[in-house]
Amino acid sequence: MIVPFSNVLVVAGILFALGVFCTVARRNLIMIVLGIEIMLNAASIVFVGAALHLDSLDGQTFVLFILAVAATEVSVGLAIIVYAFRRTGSFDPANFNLLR
Amino acid sequence: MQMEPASFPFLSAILLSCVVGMLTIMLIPEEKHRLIKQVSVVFSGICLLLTLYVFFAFNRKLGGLQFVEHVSWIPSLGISYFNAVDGFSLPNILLTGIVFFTGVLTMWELNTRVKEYFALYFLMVAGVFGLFMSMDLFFIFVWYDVSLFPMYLLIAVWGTTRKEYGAMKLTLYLLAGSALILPAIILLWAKSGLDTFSFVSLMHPGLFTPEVQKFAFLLLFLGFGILAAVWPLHTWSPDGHVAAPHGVSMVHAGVLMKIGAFGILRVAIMLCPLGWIYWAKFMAVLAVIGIVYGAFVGLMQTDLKYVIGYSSVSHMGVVCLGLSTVTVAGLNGAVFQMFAHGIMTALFFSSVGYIYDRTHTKMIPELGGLSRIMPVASGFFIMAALAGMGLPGLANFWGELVVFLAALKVYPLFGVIAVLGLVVTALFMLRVVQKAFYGPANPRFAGLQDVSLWLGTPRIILAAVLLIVGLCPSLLFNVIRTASVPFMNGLLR
Amino acid sequence: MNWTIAGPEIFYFAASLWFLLLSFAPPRKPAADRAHRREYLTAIFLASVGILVCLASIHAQGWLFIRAYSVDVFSQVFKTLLSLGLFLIVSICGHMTDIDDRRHNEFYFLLFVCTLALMLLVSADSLLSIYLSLELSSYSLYILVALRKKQSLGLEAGIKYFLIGSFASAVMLFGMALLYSSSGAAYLPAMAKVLPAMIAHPAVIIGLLFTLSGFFFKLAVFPFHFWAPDTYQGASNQVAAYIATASKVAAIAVIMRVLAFAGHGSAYLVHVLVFLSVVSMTLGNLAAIVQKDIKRLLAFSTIAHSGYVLIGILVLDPAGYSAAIFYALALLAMKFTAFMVVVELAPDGRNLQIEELAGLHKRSPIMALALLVALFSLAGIPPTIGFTGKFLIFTAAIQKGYVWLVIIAMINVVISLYYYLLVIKAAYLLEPAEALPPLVVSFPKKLLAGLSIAAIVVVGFCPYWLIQVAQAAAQPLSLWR
Amino acid sequence: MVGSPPHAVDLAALIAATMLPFASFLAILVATRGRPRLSAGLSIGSVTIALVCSIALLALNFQLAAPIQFSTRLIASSGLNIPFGFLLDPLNLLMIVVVSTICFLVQVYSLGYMAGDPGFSRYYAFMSLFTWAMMSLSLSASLLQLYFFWELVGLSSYLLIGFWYEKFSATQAGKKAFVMTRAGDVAFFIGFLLLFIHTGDLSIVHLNSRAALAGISPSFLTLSALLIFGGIVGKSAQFPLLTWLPDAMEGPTPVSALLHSATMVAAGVYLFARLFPFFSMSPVAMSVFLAIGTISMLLASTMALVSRDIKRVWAYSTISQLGFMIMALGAGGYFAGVFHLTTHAGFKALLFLCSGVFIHRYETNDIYELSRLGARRMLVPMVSMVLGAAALSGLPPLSGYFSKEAIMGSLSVLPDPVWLAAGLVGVFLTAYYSFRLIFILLLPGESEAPAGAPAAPAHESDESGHKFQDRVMALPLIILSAVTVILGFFATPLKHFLGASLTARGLAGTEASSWPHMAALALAVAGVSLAWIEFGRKGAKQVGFVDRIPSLYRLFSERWYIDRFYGLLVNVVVDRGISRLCYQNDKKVIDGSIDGICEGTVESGRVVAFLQTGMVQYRLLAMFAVLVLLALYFYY
Repeated sequence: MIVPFSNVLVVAGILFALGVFCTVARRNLIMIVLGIEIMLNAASIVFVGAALHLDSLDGQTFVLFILAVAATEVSVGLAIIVYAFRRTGSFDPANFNLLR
Repeated sequence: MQMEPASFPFLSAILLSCVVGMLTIMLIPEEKHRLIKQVSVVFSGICLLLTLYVFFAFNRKLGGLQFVEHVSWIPSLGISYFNAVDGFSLPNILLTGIVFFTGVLTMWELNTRVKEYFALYFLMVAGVFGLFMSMDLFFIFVWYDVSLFPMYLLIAVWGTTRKEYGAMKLTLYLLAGSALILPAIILLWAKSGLDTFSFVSLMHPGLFTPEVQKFAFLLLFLGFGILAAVWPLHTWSPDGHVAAPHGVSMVHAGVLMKIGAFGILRVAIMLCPLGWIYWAKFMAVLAVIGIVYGAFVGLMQTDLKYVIGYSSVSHMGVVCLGLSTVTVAGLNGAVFQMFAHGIMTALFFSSVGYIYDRTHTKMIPELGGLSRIMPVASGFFIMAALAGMGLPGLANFWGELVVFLAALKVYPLFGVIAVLGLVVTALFMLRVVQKAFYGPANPRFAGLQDVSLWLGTPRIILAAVLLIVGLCPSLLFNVIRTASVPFMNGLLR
Repeated sequence: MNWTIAGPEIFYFAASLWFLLLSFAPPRKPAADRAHRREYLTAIFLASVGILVCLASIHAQGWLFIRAYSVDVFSQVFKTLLSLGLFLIVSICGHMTDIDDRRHNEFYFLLFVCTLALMLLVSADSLLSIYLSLELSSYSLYILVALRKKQSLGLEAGIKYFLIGSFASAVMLFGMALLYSSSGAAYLPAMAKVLPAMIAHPAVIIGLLFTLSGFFFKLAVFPFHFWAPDTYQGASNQVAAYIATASKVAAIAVIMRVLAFAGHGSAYLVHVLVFLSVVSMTLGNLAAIVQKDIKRLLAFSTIAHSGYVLIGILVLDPAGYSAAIFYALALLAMKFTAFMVVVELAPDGRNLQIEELAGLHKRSPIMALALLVALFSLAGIPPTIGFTGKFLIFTAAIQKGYVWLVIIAMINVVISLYYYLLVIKAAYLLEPAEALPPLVVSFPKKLLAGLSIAAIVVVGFCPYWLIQVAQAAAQPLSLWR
Repeated sequence: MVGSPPHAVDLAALIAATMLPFASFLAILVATRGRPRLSAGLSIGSVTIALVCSIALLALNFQLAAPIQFSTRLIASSGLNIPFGFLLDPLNLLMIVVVSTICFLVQVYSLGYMAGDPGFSRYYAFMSLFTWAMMSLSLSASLLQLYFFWELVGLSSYLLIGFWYEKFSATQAGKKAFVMTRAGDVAFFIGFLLLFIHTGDLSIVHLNSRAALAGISPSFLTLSALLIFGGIVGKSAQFPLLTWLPDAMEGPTPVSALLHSATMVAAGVYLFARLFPFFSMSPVAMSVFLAIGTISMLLASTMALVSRDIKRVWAYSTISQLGFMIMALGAGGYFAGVFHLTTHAGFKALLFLCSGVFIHRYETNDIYELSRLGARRMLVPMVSMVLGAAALSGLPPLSGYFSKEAIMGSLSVLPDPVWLAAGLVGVFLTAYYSFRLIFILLLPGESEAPAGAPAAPAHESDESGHKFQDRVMALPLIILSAVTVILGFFATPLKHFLGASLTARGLAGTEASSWPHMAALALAVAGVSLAWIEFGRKGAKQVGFVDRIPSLYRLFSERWYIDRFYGLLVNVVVDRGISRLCYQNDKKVIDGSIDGICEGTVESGRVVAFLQTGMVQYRLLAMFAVLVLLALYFYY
């Protein structure tokens, strides 16, 4: 491997933290879904790095599947969010707070 | 502890008659009140006959466990449906049979939601019977809770003063008790290494280390103590008594508090003798406080049922004192007092029930002057009050005599305080009788007629039992002795 | 690789395809409810056939997809449980006014897909197959929740459920990545051999913790339980019933499988599990005390029950696993009965308040009795299946020495009895403001209620047969060590 | 020491004597509640049989060598063998004869007295209950059996005192009587339980034998003796617990005559005599008994000086005479005590029955009122009243003189002269207050109604019924007066009959010097003359020497403020103090704390539920934060 595996972990960790921060900080539903996408990519990086580090192909197959699932997740998520937008006219998660 | 298998499964027959009684009642349509009552009288009568047969067919000389029924239930955990009767449980089963039959008769004039009442009533008594018979720790706990949960509905739906609060408080208290008992039972099961819940195999000495015995005994004593109205944990029982309808408070005060004392005796004392010896003084202190405290607070009450509630707390203190003396006489006296107090409280509540149905008030100041109007009904109450004071010729005297005898020998100071409690009990019982029954005939109740023979039968039965047991106590002592003597000898070795 | 061992999965795949085709068909003009009946009957038929298929393949044994998907007694028992759960839920979807009539086919399609996904999850043996089946089931549930006719509630619940769900799955994925990278094996059996040695290594433990968080989300354990109250309240009654029963059972299965392989040897992990179970028990019970909406109350009680199940699992030995399996079945039966009564009382699918239960014992005694038995079983009062479940879990826990944990659990039982009694009080004691008409309950519903009461009480009283099934199911988990 | 083989006849008589009254009690209570005449017949029938049996038993076993004992084993559980049966012994025989005669006479008398009372059959039920309890008490073989009937006697006294339960004062007096005797019984209970623990056997014959008590330490012996004496103090209304007896006069007069003068209160003295050898083993206890006897004797006689109620005068005199008996027994005079008990039973019952006739006729208890209404004209009751009073004050020919002389003899034997002096003062006071009453009744007061017309209008109409009632009530009076006259001469044969079975300390010692008897007689005569001077003389102002000193008068009429003290004790200490404290503790402390815990959980539930709501992103943040914390926890 061109760089020790621990570095890959560090980068992925930072990226993961960024994803979490984006999910939590932004007041826009779509940005939350985006944040989750970032977290998924961070996991993919670790998988690819591990595959290389252990030189076994499992990691690679895992990433391919993650990409597919991420796509479905976004589609389902956006479907609900667009539906909510058409219904309430806003993306702000604050006003989706009726249930007591 | 030799066992003698039963020719015909009488014990399961008793349980079955309760359960079948409940099912048949549930099948009868709601509006046929009279039919429901007749069916429940028939079934409770069968139960009573069976218990009487078991009581008299019990072989006094052989002792040990009799009428044994053993069916393995969950082998992987070692749980078995194991019913048997010995000297300790026999008087209680007879007590339950009598109180059950008279309880059904007392509620003869009920007319709201009769079907549900008697169905739940049968279920509760089935639970009580089950607990007294079972020799398997798991089933003791299962029957304990089966008898507990109909209690909430019985009090909450048909209760009298402050019924929601009383019902909720009672159920949560008793369940908190079971929350202490279950871990202890499972701890004993786990620590025994025998992988069985059956009582006989768990009982041989030296099975548990002293620490386990002490810890388990404390848990069990507090758990069952809540039910036996031991001093600091007793506040549910007066509220529960007042809130419950009369039939229920008969079973509840008459029998359910005995489950607590019986549980302490059967599970705590017999399984963890070292714990018992270690905690005996603590038990004695609580018991004596209970006796004196119950009597003093009884003085202050203005509601008939509260007075009886606090007198039960004081009498259960006597039972607890008997148990805490770690002697044969103490055990004999405690079990005898359990029986005697059960019958007495049932008579109390049954007569209060009759008076409340007529006068619609339980407050003593409003009651005055009943003796002139209803001499027979008030006669029963006065007899119960006399029994409550421990008058010779009635059953309580012997129980208290033997317990105080044992207590004076082991804890002289506590014994003396407990005996002085008798004076205060006499004072508050007589004060109730004087205020409620004597005095000029009360104009408000002028029109009421005295108790008819049919309505009086439950009270007549209870009064007769009090008198018979009072005049020849050896009837019960011989039975109790068959269990207490071998147990204590086994303990001393 | 003979395909016969995947019988149930294939059947449910075909059934969901069938409903997909039905949903393509143009909506016919004649009275909508006649169409309702046809779809409902097909769903009932397919679900019952599904149970038979699962029962038939109970003894299937073997691996698919080169060891990524194991079929053994454990998975088959859970598949049968899931098919039973589906059948029960479909049976109460008789006259579902809460879902738009055009959506009924999609509703049944998504239900069958979610059950298929949960079945895959139960016998998934590699990280990848676990992840895929988990995501598939979650996505179908997100849509089911959002399908509710009353847009505002369903929508908000859907969004919350989706966001928390995807966040949890992202965290799980990251954990899986860590696990994979440090252990080098993607299959659980291979991992089981490697992990005990390096369990003390931080990356492994944190990886394992993050992986478990995905399953804790599914089971609604403490940190990941936030979705449960809103989703139960927001979703339609039938969907909430499905989430409460089927997805809980599958979650228990997958946590057990992962922990059986990877969980041994680390005291830290057990401490974390103990902490999570205690907090979720207490939190669930405390929050449930003040609830006014029945479904929200049932949601918090589910959180509490996940705490009890966790005790069974954290014992990490066959006794604990069999207790947890038995408790899963108990949960299925109790929750279903409770939700059945809720569905029956709110034909128009509205959220039922506790006060609206008033006078139930007069309106329909059978439903009142069902509610009574279900709630007492949830509280853990002896003659019921709930008590036997709790009892088995407590015996397993005390055998391992967790006495104080059991005492805390018992105190929680007492707190839980308080709010269950409040509901029973409402049903049996309170009189409705104005005299409500007696509830007309169709015969099949009465039969179903009677059967569920009988199941809870009879199994509670003589559970020996079921305990044997649970012990058999727990066998494969301990073979690997 | 157990007696010769039990004679079938004796056993049959004993069972008949005791069980028949109990059977009639049950029969009346259950069956013949409605028919008064039948229940009266049943009860009197059973009493007559009991009387006949006891006289037969006395005749049969007159020269009894050793006590005969029939006993069955009651509670045979280990360590608790309580014999339950009968003991035949000179003292017992004497006691059952006294009890059955007085019971018989009073029941006959109440036929007249209670005629027309709504609770007539209930009265006779309780009367036969009392007879059963008293007879069995006198015959009981063991202390436990004695305690068993001791409490039953207390119960029957409660029921009979509160017989007219409409009257609040009657029920109050009944309750007071029961609770006070109960306090005494509790001491007795502890006493004989301690005895049982140390000696293992409660049978009286065993306790009295010196050999059995050798093993016990003297201090323990004294303690148990004092405790048992507590029972006697309670039952025989001695010093600390004496105020219930005057209140017990609320009950019907025949009840007072039977229970609260002759038999029930004598049970305490009987117990003392019964365990005399046991008590005499601890000299310290005997001196304490002597002291208490003296105090209660003096106290009661002072109270009698000022009382205006005829029945209360005799009640106080009963307490003082009981005090005399206990002083005699305390001083070792076994025969004196027992003999005085018998004679006192006779003439005190006579006095009560006479006052009963007056009360029945004139419906008032006040002696001045009675004398104004001309009670003196009723010949038979007046003569027997004078006879009784004479016997009470110990004038020579009557039985009282002989028993008083025996007591003075036993007191003179004591080294310390103060007891004798107290005795003499007592004799003087007794003579004074009894004749004060007689002279008040005899002397025609100024505003007396015209002699001719019989004052009481009430009994005008039913002349025939009146006739029967008078004859029925007069009969017992005549018999009792005869007894009081003759009984004195039986002193010596009774002494041999009782003395033979006892080896008490120096009993048959030398005949004491004769001066105490002379002094006693002189004082008695002085007392009578003082009473004559103050009350009997034509122009007497009917004001006693005590009435002239108002502070002393108030002290005596307030029963030395003992009642005030007990009232204070019950109301303030028990009612307002302890039980209120316990009740508040029950409500505030225990209930409060537990309800507080419940509110706490519900409150925390509300807080936790509030935490659940809130924006999605806060939740995500919370989830992630908890995860990070758990991960960090790994490093500790």
